[in-house]
Amino acid sequence: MNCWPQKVRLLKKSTKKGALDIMFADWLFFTFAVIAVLGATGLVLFRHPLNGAMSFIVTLIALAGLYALLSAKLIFALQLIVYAGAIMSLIIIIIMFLNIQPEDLPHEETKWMYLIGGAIIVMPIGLFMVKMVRTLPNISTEIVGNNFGGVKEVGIQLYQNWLIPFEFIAILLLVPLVGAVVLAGKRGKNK
Amino acid sequence: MFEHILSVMIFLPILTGVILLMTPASQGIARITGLLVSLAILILGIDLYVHFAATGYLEFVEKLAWVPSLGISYHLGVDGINLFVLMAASLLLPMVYLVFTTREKGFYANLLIAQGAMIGAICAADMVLFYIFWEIMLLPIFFMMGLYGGPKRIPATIKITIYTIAGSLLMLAAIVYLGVSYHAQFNEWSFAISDMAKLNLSGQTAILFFFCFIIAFAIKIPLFPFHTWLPDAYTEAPTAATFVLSAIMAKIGVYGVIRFVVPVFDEQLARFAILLACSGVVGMMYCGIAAIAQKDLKRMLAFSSASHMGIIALGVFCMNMQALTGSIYQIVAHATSVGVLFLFVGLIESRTNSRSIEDLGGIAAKAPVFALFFAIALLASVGLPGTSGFIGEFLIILGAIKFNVWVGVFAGTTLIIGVCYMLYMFQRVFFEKTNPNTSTFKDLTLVEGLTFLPVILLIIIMGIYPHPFLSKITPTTALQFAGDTPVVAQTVATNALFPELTIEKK
Amino acid sequence: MIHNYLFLSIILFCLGIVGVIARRNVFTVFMSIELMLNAGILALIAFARLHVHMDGHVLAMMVMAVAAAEAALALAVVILLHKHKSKLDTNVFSLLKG
Amino acid sequence: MELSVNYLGLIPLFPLMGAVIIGLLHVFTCNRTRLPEKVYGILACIGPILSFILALRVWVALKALPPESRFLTHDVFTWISVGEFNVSMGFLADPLACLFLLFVTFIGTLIHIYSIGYMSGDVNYGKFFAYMNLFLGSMLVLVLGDGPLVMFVGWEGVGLCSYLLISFYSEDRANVVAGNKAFIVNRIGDLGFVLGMAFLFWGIGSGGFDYLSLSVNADNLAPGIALAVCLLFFIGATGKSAQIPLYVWLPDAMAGPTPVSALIHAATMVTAGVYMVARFSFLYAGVELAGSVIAWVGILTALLAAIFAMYQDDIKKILAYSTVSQLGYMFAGVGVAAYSAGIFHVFTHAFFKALLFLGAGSIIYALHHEQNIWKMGGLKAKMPITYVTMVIGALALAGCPPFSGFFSKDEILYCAFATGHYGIWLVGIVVAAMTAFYTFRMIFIVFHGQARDQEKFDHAHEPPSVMTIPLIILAVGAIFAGFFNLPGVFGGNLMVSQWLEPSLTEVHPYTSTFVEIFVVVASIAAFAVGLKLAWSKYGQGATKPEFSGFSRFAYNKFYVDEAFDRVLVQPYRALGATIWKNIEPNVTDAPVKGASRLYMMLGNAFKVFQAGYVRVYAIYMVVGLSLMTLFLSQSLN
Repeated sequence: MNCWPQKVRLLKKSTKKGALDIMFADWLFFTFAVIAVLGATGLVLFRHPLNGAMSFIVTLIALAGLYALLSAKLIFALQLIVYAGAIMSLIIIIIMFLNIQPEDLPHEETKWMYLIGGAIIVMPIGLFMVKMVRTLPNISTEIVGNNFGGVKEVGIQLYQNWLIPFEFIAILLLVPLVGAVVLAGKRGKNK
Repeated sequence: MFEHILSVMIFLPILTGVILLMTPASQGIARITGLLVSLAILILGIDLYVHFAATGYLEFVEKLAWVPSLGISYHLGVDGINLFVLMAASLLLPMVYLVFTTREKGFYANLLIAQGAMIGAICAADMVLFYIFWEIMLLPIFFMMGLYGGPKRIPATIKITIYTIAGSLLMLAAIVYLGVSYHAQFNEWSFAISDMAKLNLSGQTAILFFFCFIIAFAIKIPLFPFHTWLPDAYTEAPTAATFVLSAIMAKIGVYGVIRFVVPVFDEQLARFAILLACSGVVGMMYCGIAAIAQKDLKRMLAFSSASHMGIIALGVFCMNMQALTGSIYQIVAHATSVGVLFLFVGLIESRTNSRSIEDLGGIAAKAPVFALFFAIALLASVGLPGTSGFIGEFLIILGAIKFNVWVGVFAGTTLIIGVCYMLYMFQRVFFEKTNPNTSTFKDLTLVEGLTFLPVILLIIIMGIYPHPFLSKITPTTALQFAGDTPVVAQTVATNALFPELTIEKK
Repeated sequence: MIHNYLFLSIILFCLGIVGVIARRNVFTVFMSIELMLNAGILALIAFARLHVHMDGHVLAMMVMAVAAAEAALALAVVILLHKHKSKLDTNVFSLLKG
Repeated sequence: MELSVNYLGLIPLFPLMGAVIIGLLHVFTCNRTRLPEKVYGILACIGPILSFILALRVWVALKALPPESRFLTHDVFTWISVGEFNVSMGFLADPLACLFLLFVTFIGTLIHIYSIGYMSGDVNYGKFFAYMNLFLGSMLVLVLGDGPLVMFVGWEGVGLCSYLLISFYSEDRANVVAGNKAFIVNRIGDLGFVLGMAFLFWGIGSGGFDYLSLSVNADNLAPGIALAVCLLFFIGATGKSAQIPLYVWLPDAMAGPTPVSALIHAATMVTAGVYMVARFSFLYAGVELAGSVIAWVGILTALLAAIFAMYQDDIKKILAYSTVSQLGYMFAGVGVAAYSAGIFHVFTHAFFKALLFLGAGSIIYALHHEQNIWKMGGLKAKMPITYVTMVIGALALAGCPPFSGFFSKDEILYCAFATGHYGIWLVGIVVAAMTAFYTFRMIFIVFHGQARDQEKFDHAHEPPSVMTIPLIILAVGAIFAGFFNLPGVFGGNLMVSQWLEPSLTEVHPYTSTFVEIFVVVASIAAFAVGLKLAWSKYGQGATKPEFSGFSRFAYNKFYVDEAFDRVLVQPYRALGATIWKNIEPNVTDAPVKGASRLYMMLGNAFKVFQAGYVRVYAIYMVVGLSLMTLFLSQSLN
């Protein structure tokens, strides 16, 4: 299936917005970026999963802001509603449902060792990807006009060119629904 | 009789077996079904034998394109080389259903599948088809041994399965190599065995794949020193499986050598024939001597079978017409003698609950008919003139002498080695005094007697009047040495020790 | 600049990896995986912006859907494991040990 | 040249059919109601008698032909035809075969009749006659076969029958072991025969593998091959005819019923080797070395067996060793290329040895299976017919003129002397003296003197007439058979030799009359010395002597059996056990076991990496990814 069916020439002349907007957008980016990284770091470091989850929500919200900066209006909304809203509240509900006490948590005495080791292992991967990114053209990211990233445009794309994968996703969502009921729904009869 | 006789012979038992496995049939129904199907195969086999015209080339050919882009086809046919192996596979199995009446459903179903797969492997004229049937053939044996075998069956089953599959994989590699070489030399794909003879193979790679083939078949035959799976497997397998293994499957190994190695790798075979022939002779002596130390009747016969297979394999490696014809003849003779002996041992075991030579004795006095049948099969297996065993053995020794005097002389010792353990066994089991184990030994029932009678008669007829049988084989074996392989004739026909023994070929 | 978004994506992804391999808490591990998914989504959106093409957005939606499905299933599994062992330590579950 | 007839195949077929019919009758009735013995007896005698009649017809037919074309052939069917190897199941009757045919069927018939009496009361009466018929049929195939391969069928057939008959009383382990020994030793010889046939075929066989074609092509055979063929065939002969070193089975073979000993181990089967050498006279005549080997092996066997015979206790063993000894003479004869002399000795020997064995059988029958001569004595009075016939047989065996054995033995010794084999002649004379000694030692101990076991003596009686009549007929034969081949010095014209001439390739030696007379006198003197010694030592009754020194050594047969057991049998068994217990698991199977063990070791080693923790697997994955990127990032610069 041809994923690039038509030339979407939506880009407007955006120079009149001026340097200040770009500066402002850059500031916003850096702010969100820092918040996202901090949140992610918190997720990795907090001992209690509830703290981690709260911290992760911060990251998700910051990411939603970044999507907005990238003119992805629908994804911005979905990120807030589905991710930060639905998925994370599900996680938090489960964490609270299990009523985890600090003594239930694993004793991770060697956590720091693993963290540092992990960082070292991960380093080449990151560097490699950085190198890859460097080979790409670098464009500025000013807001694109109304014809990009809205519900209508993405919806048209979704239902015209991605209909079958979309339906598959529907089935995919059905499967864990059933699976979750089967797995978690038992009342320990088998014990 | 009709066009697709071979396909019917292959797929009738396989399909019946699969259907039996899937339906909740009782063991009695399974046995009757198996018996009927095997009798049908027997009738088809006899019909095929009668209509076999002995032209020397493939007859009853069926050919359908299967994977045309790679030149793989569903290609079946019978000629003088596989006719007798086919007969062994199609005529002997009804006995098993008649003699072993109380086994499980899966036992009979597996037996059917084994028969179909063996017939398929024997008739296949395409290497890929051959390989597929070759592998299918092992599966029923795996299940029969693993499910219905003796007390130590699991290690034996695993050993035979892994050992054989290891060999098969080598063969697969060699088959692919042949196909690719054919493509490289003739710029078209083909896996037909008859096309491979046109290949011009030389160099290290060809030698490597030559040994791949040889090892695959050597494991199945089994050729010394690849025989170590055999004693355990033959002993632990249920008697019917032992019978199938020794009477037919081992022969398919020999047949494979004749079919694949002799025409295709003629140069390599000529170069290494002496090595392989020695392996056959050493195996014959080694297993024959080991047999004398056995206390278990079945294990002794297992070694005896391995010993005879060494001689049969030797006949193939001698690369002259007498030895090759003798080998093919001996294939049937061995199937009817040692194969039947295995069945007899199964009978002894079921009547006395013992297979130990020391627990038995005096059966001849209690069961004269049984003793007579056993003695005839035994004498055939030691190659007494007047039985089928002599013709094949003598032709092989004759050919071996031409090939190499010392190989021939040592091959001749089979006359002595075989007799030593067989007589010892016969003495301890059938002669001497009866004991509580054997004092109530019942003679063959009418059904059993009538079951074995045709085979016993066949042993004698094939020994006294072998010409009609030999004349079916010789046209094909003559073609094998008809001059299309001059290299072979020159390399091998020179007997270094006695140049006078070399008869010039025109 | 678009590169910055991609760099951020890489940083988040690497943090996710570190979280998976360094932590033993089931929830943290799970959320680290979610973090990696989010890093992926960010990269997708950035590329969509780079090419000014909305396929990236569609893919991002799909990833979210997968994440949601995964969350449902994974949490069900966590509940089940907690029922059996009353532990949230990944090291407790070592049935694959050779 | 040769005449094709269609009844030769029937000659062996009659006894073989008889064997099948009797065998089946026996097998299917032996565990139910048995058939009366008469049925078996009559059935068993039909085959040999018919064969004998046909043999007479063959003889008449041959007589009618001119001497140089006295060949009757009968091609029954193509037997084996593979490439240049073409053999038909064909029969050939020439004067040599005809002679054998006549005495084999004649003596065979007599022994069958005798057995009707001897075996009466035995449980396996039917089985016995089935085997006997089978044996006779095999022997006739051996004699009549038109080529080595057909001969080999009979050759192995008689081996099989001797196995079956020796282990006839199969409840006793010793008998079965003796049977096994006979078969295995015969098989060793057969190996030589088979190899000889293979060599012969690749040498000159492509022109036809029957005697007539072979003898035509014999000159084309390369000398090396010819020698190999001759010696290999002779190995076969040593097995079948009990020569050094394969004679060991024959004395043990006395475990069978006595008529069997008479038929197989005296009159017919063991002479097969001599027959074979004579058959291949066209080969042996051209290879002098082989002839010398045969002659020396033969005469040494004669000497060795005569030594053993002088010390035996068992009446049948004495006769067995005497058979071995006489066979040695025959081989000496054919070895010095006096084929007709050897064959003639076969002929006469068949009569007197069958007679002696059947006489011994009568004694054993009368004494309820007592075979030890030291428990007999004084039987002359109780069994006069047996005594007279036995003495006739003994005189013939010992070479007393004018009994048959004298002429035939003398002919062999004369030929040896005349062809310049003085050593063989000298040994032959010594053996002749020893023969007379041990033969009459047996006669004197058994029949003269006082009864040593009174109880047995009292029960002894002359056997029924069905047994004595064959004895008498054979005695007549033993007296007069010698006159068929009177040499010139006695006014004869070597009738048998002339009769055999078309079949054999031989040159009859001629010397001066003085030499002939000298040899005759030496033979007679040897006989007289032997007889005198026997009379002086045992004539007036004697007790079993204590053996010591050499005699003890000889009494134990030079410990040859023990040596064979130590050198061959035990090591063979030990080798088998070693292969099974040690070599198989530790050497041949070692690579296989090693492979599986290596596999297990590697599995155990790699198990360490299977920590079972999800995190650890993730770490492996990331480390792998990391290494991959390290590698890939080099190409990105």
